[in-house]
Amino acid sequence: MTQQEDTLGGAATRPPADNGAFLQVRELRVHFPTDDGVVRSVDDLSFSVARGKTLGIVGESGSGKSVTSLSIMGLHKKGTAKITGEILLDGQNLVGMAPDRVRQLRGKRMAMIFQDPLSAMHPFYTVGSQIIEAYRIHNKVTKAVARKHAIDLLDRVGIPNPKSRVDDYPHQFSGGMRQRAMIAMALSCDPDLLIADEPTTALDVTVQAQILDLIRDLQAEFNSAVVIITHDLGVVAELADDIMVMYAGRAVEYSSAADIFNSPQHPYTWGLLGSMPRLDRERTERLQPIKGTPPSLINVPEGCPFNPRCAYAGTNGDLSFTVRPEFRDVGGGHHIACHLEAQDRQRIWETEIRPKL
Amino acid sequence: MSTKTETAAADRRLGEDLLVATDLQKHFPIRRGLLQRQVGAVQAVDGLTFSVKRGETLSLVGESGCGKTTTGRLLTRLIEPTGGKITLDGRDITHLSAGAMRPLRRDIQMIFQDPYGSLNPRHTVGAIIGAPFRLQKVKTEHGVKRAVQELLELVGLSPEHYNRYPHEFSGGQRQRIGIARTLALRPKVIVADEPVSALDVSIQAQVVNLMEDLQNEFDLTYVIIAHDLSVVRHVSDRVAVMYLGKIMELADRTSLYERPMHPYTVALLSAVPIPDTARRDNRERIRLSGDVPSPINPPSGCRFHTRCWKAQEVCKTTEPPLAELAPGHQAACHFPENTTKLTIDPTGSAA
Amino acid sequence: GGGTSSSGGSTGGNGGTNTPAFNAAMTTIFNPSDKKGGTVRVANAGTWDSLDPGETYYGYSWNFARTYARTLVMFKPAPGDGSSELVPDLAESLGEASDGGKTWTYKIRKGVKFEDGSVVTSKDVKYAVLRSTDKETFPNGPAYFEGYLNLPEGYKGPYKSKGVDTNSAIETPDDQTIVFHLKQPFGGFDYFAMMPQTAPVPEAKDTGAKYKEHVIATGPYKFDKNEIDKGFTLVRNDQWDAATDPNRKALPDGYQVTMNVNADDIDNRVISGDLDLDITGTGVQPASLSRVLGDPALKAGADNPSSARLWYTSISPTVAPFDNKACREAVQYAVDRTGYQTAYGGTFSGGDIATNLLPPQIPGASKFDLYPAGADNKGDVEKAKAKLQECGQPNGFETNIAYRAERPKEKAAAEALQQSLGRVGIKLTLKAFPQGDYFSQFAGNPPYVVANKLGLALNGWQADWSDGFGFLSQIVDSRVIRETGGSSNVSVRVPDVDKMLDEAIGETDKSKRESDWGAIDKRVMEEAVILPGVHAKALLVRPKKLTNVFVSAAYGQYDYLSFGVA
Amino acid sequence: MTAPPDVSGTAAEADPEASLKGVGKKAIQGRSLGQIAWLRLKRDKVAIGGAIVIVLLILVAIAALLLDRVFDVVHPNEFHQDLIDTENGTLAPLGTFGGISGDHPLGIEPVNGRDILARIFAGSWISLLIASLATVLSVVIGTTMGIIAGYFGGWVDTLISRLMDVFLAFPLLVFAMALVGVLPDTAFGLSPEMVRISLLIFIIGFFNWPYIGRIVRGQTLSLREREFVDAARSLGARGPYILFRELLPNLVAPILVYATLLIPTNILFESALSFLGVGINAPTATWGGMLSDASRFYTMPHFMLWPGLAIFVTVLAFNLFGDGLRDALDPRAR
Amino acid sequence: MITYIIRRLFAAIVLLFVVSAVTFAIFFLMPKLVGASPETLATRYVGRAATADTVRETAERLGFYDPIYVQYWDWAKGIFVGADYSYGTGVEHCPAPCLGYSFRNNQPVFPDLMDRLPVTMSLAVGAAVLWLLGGVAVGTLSALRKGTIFDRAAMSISLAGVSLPIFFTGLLSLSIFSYGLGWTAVGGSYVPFLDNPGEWAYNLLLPWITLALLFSAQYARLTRAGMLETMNEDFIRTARAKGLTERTVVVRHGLRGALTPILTIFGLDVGLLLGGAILTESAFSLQGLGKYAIDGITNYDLPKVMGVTILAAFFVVLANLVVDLLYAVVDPRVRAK
Ligand SMILES: Nc1ncnc2c1ncn2[C@@H]1O[C@H](COP(=O)(O)OP(=O)(O)OP(=O)(O)O)[C@@H](O)[C@H]1O
Ligand SMILES: Nc1ncnc2c1ncn2[C@@H]1O[C@H](COP(=O)(O)OP(=O)(O)OP(=O)(O)O)[C@@H](O)[C@H]1O
Ligand SMILES: [Mg+2]
Ligand SMILES: [Mg+2]
Ligand code: NI
Repeated sequence: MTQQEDTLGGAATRPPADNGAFLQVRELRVHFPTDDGVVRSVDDLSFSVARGKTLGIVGESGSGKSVTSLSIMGLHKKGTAKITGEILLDGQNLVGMAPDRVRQLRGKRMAMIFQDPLSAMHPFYTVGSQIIEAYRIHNKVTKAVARKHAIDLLDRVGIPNPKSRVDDYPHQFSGGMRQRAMIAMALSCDPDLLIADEPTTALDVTVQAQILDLIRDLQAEFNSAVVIITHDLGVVAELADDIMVMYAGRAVEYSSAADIFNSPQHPYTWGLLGSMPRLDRERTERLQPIKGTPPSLINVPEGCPFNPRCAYAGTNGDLSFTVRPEFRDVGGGHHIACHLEAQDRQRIWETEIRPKL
Repeated sequence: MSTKTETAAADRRLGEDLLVATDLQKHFPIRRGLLQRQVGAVQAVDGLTFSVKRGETLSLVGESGCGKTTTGRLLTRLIEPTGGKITLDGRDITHLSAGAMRPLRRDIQMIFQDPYGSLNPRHTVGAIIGAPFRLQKVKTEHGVKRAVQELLELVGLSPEHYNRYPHEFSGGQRQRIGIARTLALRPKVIVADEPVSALDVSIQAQVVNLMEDLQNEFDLTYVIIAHDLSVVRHVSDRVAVMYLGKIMELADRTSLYERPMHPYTVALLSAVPIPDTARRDNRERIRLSGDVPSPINPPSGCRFHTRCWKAQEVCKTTEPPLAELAPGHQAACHFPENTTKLTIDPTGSAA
Repeated sequence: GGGTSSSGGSTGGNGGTNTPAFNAAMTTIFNPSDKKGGTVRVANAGTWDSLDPGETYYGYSWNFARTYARTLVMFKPAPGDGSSELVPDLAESLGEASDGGKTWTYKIRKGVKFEDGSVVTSKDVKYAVLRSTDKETFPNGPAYFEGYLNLPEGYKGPYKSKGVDTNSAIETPDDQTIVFHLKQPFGGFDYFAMMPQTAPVPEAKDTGAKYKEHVIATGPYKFDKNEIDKGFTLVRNDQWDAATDPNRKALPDGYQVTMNVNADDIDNRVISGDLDLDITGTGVQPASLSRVLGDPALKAGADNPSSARLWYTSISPTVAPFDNKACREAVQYAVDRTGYQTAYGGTFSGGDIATNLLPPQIPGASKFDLYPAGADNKGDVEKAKAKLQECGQPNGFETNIAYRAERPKEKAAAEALQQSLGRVGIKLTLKAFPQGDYFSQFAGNPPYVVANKLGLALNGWQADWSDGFGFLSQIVDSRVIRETGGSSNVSVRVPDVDKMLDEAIGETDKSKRESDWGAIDKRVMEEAVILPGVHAKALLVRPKKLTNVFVSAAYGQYDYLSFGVA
Repeated sequence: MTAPPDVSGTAAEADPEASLKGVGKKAIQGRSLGQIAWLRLKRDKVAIGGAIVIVLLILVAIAALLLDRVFDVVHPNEFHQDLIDTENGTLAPLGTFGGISGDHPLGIEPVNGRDILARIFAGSWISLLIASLATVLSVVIGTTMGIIAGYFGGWVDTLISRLMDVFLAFPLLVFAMALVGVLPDTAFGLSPEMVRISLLIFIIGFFNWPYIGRIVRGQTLSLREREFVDAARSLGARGPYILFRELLPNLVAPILVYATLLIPTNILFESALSFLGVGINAPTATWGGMLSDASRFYTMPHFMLWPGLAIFVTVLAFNLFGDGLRDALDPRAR
Repeated sequence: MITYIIRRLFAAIVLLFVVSAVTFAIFFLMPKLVGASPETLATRYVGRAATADTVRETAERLGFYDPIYVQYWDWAKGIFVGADYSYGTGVEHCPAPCLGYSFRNNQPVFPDLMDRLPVTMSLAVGAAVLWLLGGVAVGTLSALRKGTIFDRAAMSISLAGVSLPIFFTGLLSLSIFSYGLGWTAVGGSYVPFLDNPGEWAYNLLLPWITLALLFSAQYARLTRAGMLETMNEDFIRTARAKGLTERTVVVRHGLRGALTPILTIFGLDVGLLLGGAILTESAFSLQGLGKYAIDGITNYDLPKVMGVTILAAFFVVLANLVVDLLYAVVDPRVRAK
């Protein structure tokens, strides 16, 4: 809902981009050359996030969500990834920037929360010292000051008794507390951009709910831009303002959260919605999985990457099999990459998909 | 007594108890000191009583660490129970030796939580699925290879995959390999430990459907361990909610999801994120505070009292028994919800 | 100093030379000087058997013990052959024989004191000799006294046989006089009196097996710090009186000795001057051999004395086919003598090719060759083959050769023998045995030898002193062979020889006796039971920073008593 | 002397999924582990280089055994004292660089003038045999013990772990010297030489197993927690099946790494025993024995250079090949 | 924790018992195989000129006529209650722990061991520090530059170190660096650390380097493997995400994680070395335990051999214990158990 106005007047075919937004990603391509061929993990991806807003990225495993976030953070291993395109953080292009300058931005201007907090924290250092370390890189303060700051942070993220828990090791924390400590670490320098890569996948529902609340509250407090990555549509529904659906390294649908759930336009999104059992709906007799398996990112299918799994692939002649669909605005800032005609989409959604959900 | 409704299995032989656990306990000892004296125990499972009827699907849900996996491993006798009793098809298997248990393993099989970890990375698919035939010395009509290839087809994989290694498969495919392996012996009961939680939504649906199909085809009885309440609702006939090694609530599916009695169940249901932005702001949520206490030193009385918003003095001192508060609906709570009539709709569902 | 007048061959005013040249210290004093002071730095690649004069049996130890212990008589500290002469030390004169050589009398010098200031009496000498006969407490020392003295039956030394009257063996009529009574006449008793076992020990200070930790000195030096098996230092003994001692100059202020030093390391340090002396005096290691001989400057700083040692190979007549003399002779002819010599280290480090037993410096020895090996000393293959024919093994035979595993030279010699005997079809298999058990369990154990067909066994023998008796008695007398193992004679079982030995020992006429030794030598060689290898020589690096350096022929190494520090 | 590396098989590797998606679609037909390993190995030039050298070494060893023992055309023990400087008494080879000449391309030994090339050649088979068989012995015992200790845990683990301590603490040299001194020449109908070789293999191999045992134990401890072990048990597999069919294949990588490190250690161990006089009987040539002989003539480095080089090449080849093989055998590696 | 240590020490005593008993048995039972009698054994200790009587007496004195378990018991008793030794003119009491008297020179073994321990310790510890630093540094660099020329070269060169025996490298380096160039101390020089730390280090420099060369290859390889694995861990990514410099990431986070398994082996190696670096000490003429052991072995000096064995075993056990405890220090996860 945030960028819609800005992009309305711009090139309608260009992906949603907001020149004033805090994070802008333009035509990002991340390719990994491997023995078997080039893995096109991310191909021609564009999006932007403004301060105070949350973008949710969904998509199944291997669709390039993590690669995207790591590219923003500049965390790909040296020499493994070929990154092209632009990543503008507050106007500065991170692609091609000297590694040391990117490093200085990490932690301070942009921070990241990882999926598995146990393996993402060093097992040999106390939680406190890991937060202190993060804080002291960007702030020239004494250890004592940093420690106070760490305790404050732990308190803020809801760790009971932070004064003593600050000296605990990660393994002494429960899963939820670890994720909170991770968040505290990410927030230690008040970053302007927070990327959360599957922050709750490893957690239980009750704890997940706590963490999602926490992220929401903290975002409101710090007014940061948040990118939340997950494959759980329920999670983004709770948090995101906008949602981008990815498939095979590309965005297939991008819109406000409400639109994605109320009037999704892309068959893949339909498939996602259809394959998950929902507590808020009547129990169905059978789930409707998307048939087939995700494509190899080395041999991305010709035409629409989703065509082998798409039930409507043949409806436009062999367009789906030969021409890569453009990612375009179909009105109201709702972008999709699909060859289906607007009325067909509408009809299918209304008549075939929606009733089954 | 069964409130079995819409599931298609009208022809299943229902009714009789196939697998019964009575006051099942597993305490992992914590040893210390010169003589390795036991100084305490992780009370991973502490007095479970339930039965699984032939042909039904019973689900165990609960937070991480509440003892679900341990229960599954007890039922399949991978570990020795500390107390209680397990009977399989009327036979007491509680303390059978590994040797005596071996022939019975044909009847009870397990699908493992981790599709990556449960397949030996150095064995081919053929070797993995063929292992049960060799280990149980099952006679096959056309040789083991044919049998394996048939199984591969059954679970929706290509027979050509026979010579390939697990790492060449996706998570969903791996889970299918695991399922094929358990099916090799045509078991009566399958204990499935989080069979889909490591999988993607789209794959998850494929596997769930597969399991349902197989149940129909082979007249299987499932004990499914899971923490995804939506999936559980989809697959199970009856659901048991566990907390810290104990069953808090045990009821048939509809009754549990529509009229949860235990506050913990209520909280769980309300915490499930709903993929619907419309409900985002007007949902009534119950947010539990704090974390699950340690099973080494569980709270006295009702184990949930430390996080329960309804807890009173009695909860700290007296442990509520698992009592049948409605037909086919058991709960262990001093102050249960929904006992008479549905008062709140935790899911916000209109249904 | 009285006793240092040099014997023949000396040059220069002071009877010495300062010009470095190969073998310069063989017959003259190199770098003569009377300068006192300084410390002599000594290293030992191994350890002493014992520092206790009562139980030491190493040549270098006898040479060195003279710095702290005075014996009744001693070898004269003089260059070259002069050193073979015995001179009185603690005694006023050499021994006086009576009773046809069965009684020997010595008079102790007046005024000789122990390091604690007490006066040395004949009782101290008697006590010292008696305690040395306790072989259980002092296992390492020579056993001549208990063999020859007329000790009471079953006497086990002063510790176990307390209060036993030993006057039948040794009498001390007064504090000066000591009289030895032998069981049988023995003309060479002065050699016995030369052994460190006659160095006096004060009974009150004797601590038995622990005495070696602090020997009570009578010589010009006494022990300061002594760490067994690690090292010790000698400092001046202020109770030593030069007036009572015509033989010692006592130039340095002390000696500093380190043990268990890597042998190659010792060579390097001696060559570089970091260290003065490799005390074992057995010559440099192979690695340094080429260095020293290859560099004229270094070679000029080296001496190459010979010692009264024979490296040889025993040929066991108890092992077929060596029970046939012709087979033994075949070996004698077939062997490549230069190969053997090279294996031991060549002319300089190994020694001179031996064709008979007695080393040339032993009186009575004469070189003879019963099995000529051709002009090039490479062996007479034709003759050997003929002998094989004669012994009924025309195509040769197989047998084993034993050597000590820890001795690379013996290994090399065994390999050389294998090569040269292989030429005539005698196939040798090499058997290495640990040297600790070599004689007691393996090569010196007759039943084992037979059972394991040890036809050949490498061996070596050095005379305790340059005398036919000292050299021959332990290696050719069949009666010393012990069937349970442990004897040094492995292969000589010739009744004739035993008889000849008895005659020679009893012979009082010196020149007759000496020619007897030569006859025995020849008789043994005729039996072909010993294959002589080399008469040992050692390449010694002359101490750079010491004065009065000369080789003592008696010890076959430098004289350790006369050094001074430059 | 050496140490048990806790090397886990999986070194750097990309997300396992990467390979999944990469290979998954293309190669449909099944390939056996051997085929996969071979495909990967072929691409690893360095490992192939190592393998070629190993094969060459083995060929050389076999050739040496045949040529020397059967056809008697190599003369490793033949003296050439005419080429030795006996004149000056240095006993060094005449000529430059240790007497290198057409007849003796690598020069000759001091003192006896044996041809170094012939000795290295003739010694190759014993050195390789001892090093490899002793390694195999250690690996077999170590793996068996380690896997049993790690899998069964409890008192079995305690017992085996302490047994490892005993072996580690055991004065190996004492044992070697005591044993070699007293052992009979012929046993089980073997020639004295083979008896000695077997003995050395036994001593070296038998006392090195605790190192590998420790690694295997450690790895097993973590492996046994993996669910595929439970899976096998739930199918009714017995202990031995789990140990050797399920766990063992997963231990190959660390074992390989350690085994390749063990080979030089074992060659040097033989040399140390030779140095102490309890190695292979003279005059039989072995690389270790040559090194120990050469150490007495360290002022003539050529003597040591060649056997040292032979050992180095062997070690390098085994290590490079071992590394490559480990990577190739790891189905997850990429 | 304390009880854990006590339990391990208890196990250690059992272990020492086993090791010593086996050594004892080998020493006496092996010769029996080739038919040695008590007398033949005693012949080893009676010098060149002993009579049969002396041999018998010596065998008697050394207890060779007793059954082997009695002999072992007599020896073991000394550890707890001490032993008496008659030196001829008197009796000396060797207080507990008495490891007996040398069969050769009658010196009590225990003080000798204690005397030599510092030498071996200096040697082992110094070399260990060197090879640990060197090996870890090379291994880390190799891991970070995996596949480069540097990586391959470092790994190959380090293998050269393993291919040469120390008795050779020791002598060669001595003759080059000490006698040739005069940079390092000559063999056999040792000054106790407390007397003069500078001299101590200077004298031991060459032995340290030579010994370290032999070990560093292994550590380089281990470190490399460990680093390759650790640098792929999630927590490394986290560290980078914090904005840490690459140096900090590698050293503080990567190395710290990779070092734990190396520590195990390190402890073990040092433990083994403390039992005597036999060949090194011989090459450099250091009067340490290794040299002592060799003397004992070559001279069949059982009490010496037993002494070193016990001490070596003790260090192995100790090292094991220390490693396990260190694990708890280094890895807080272990502490919890
Ligand atoms: N270093 C790399 N080398 C080669 N391929 C890579 C690399 N990193 C990622 N990939 C590939 O890029 C693709 C996208 O991976 P990514 O981790 O972004 O997926 P994801 O959407 O985050 O999946 P998940 O939900 O499982 O986390 C995958 O196919 C992955 O295998
Ligand atoms: N072998 C064991 N020894 C000691 N404690 C154990 C053992 N196995 C499990 N536990 C403990 O028992 C409790 C229950 O574990 P269990 O694995 O059954 O939980 P779970 O419900 O399956 O959790 P999750 O959802 O994380 O899989 C946990 O606290 C766990 O730490
Ligand atoms: Mg991801
Ligand atoms: Mg579980
Ligand atoms: Ni907007």
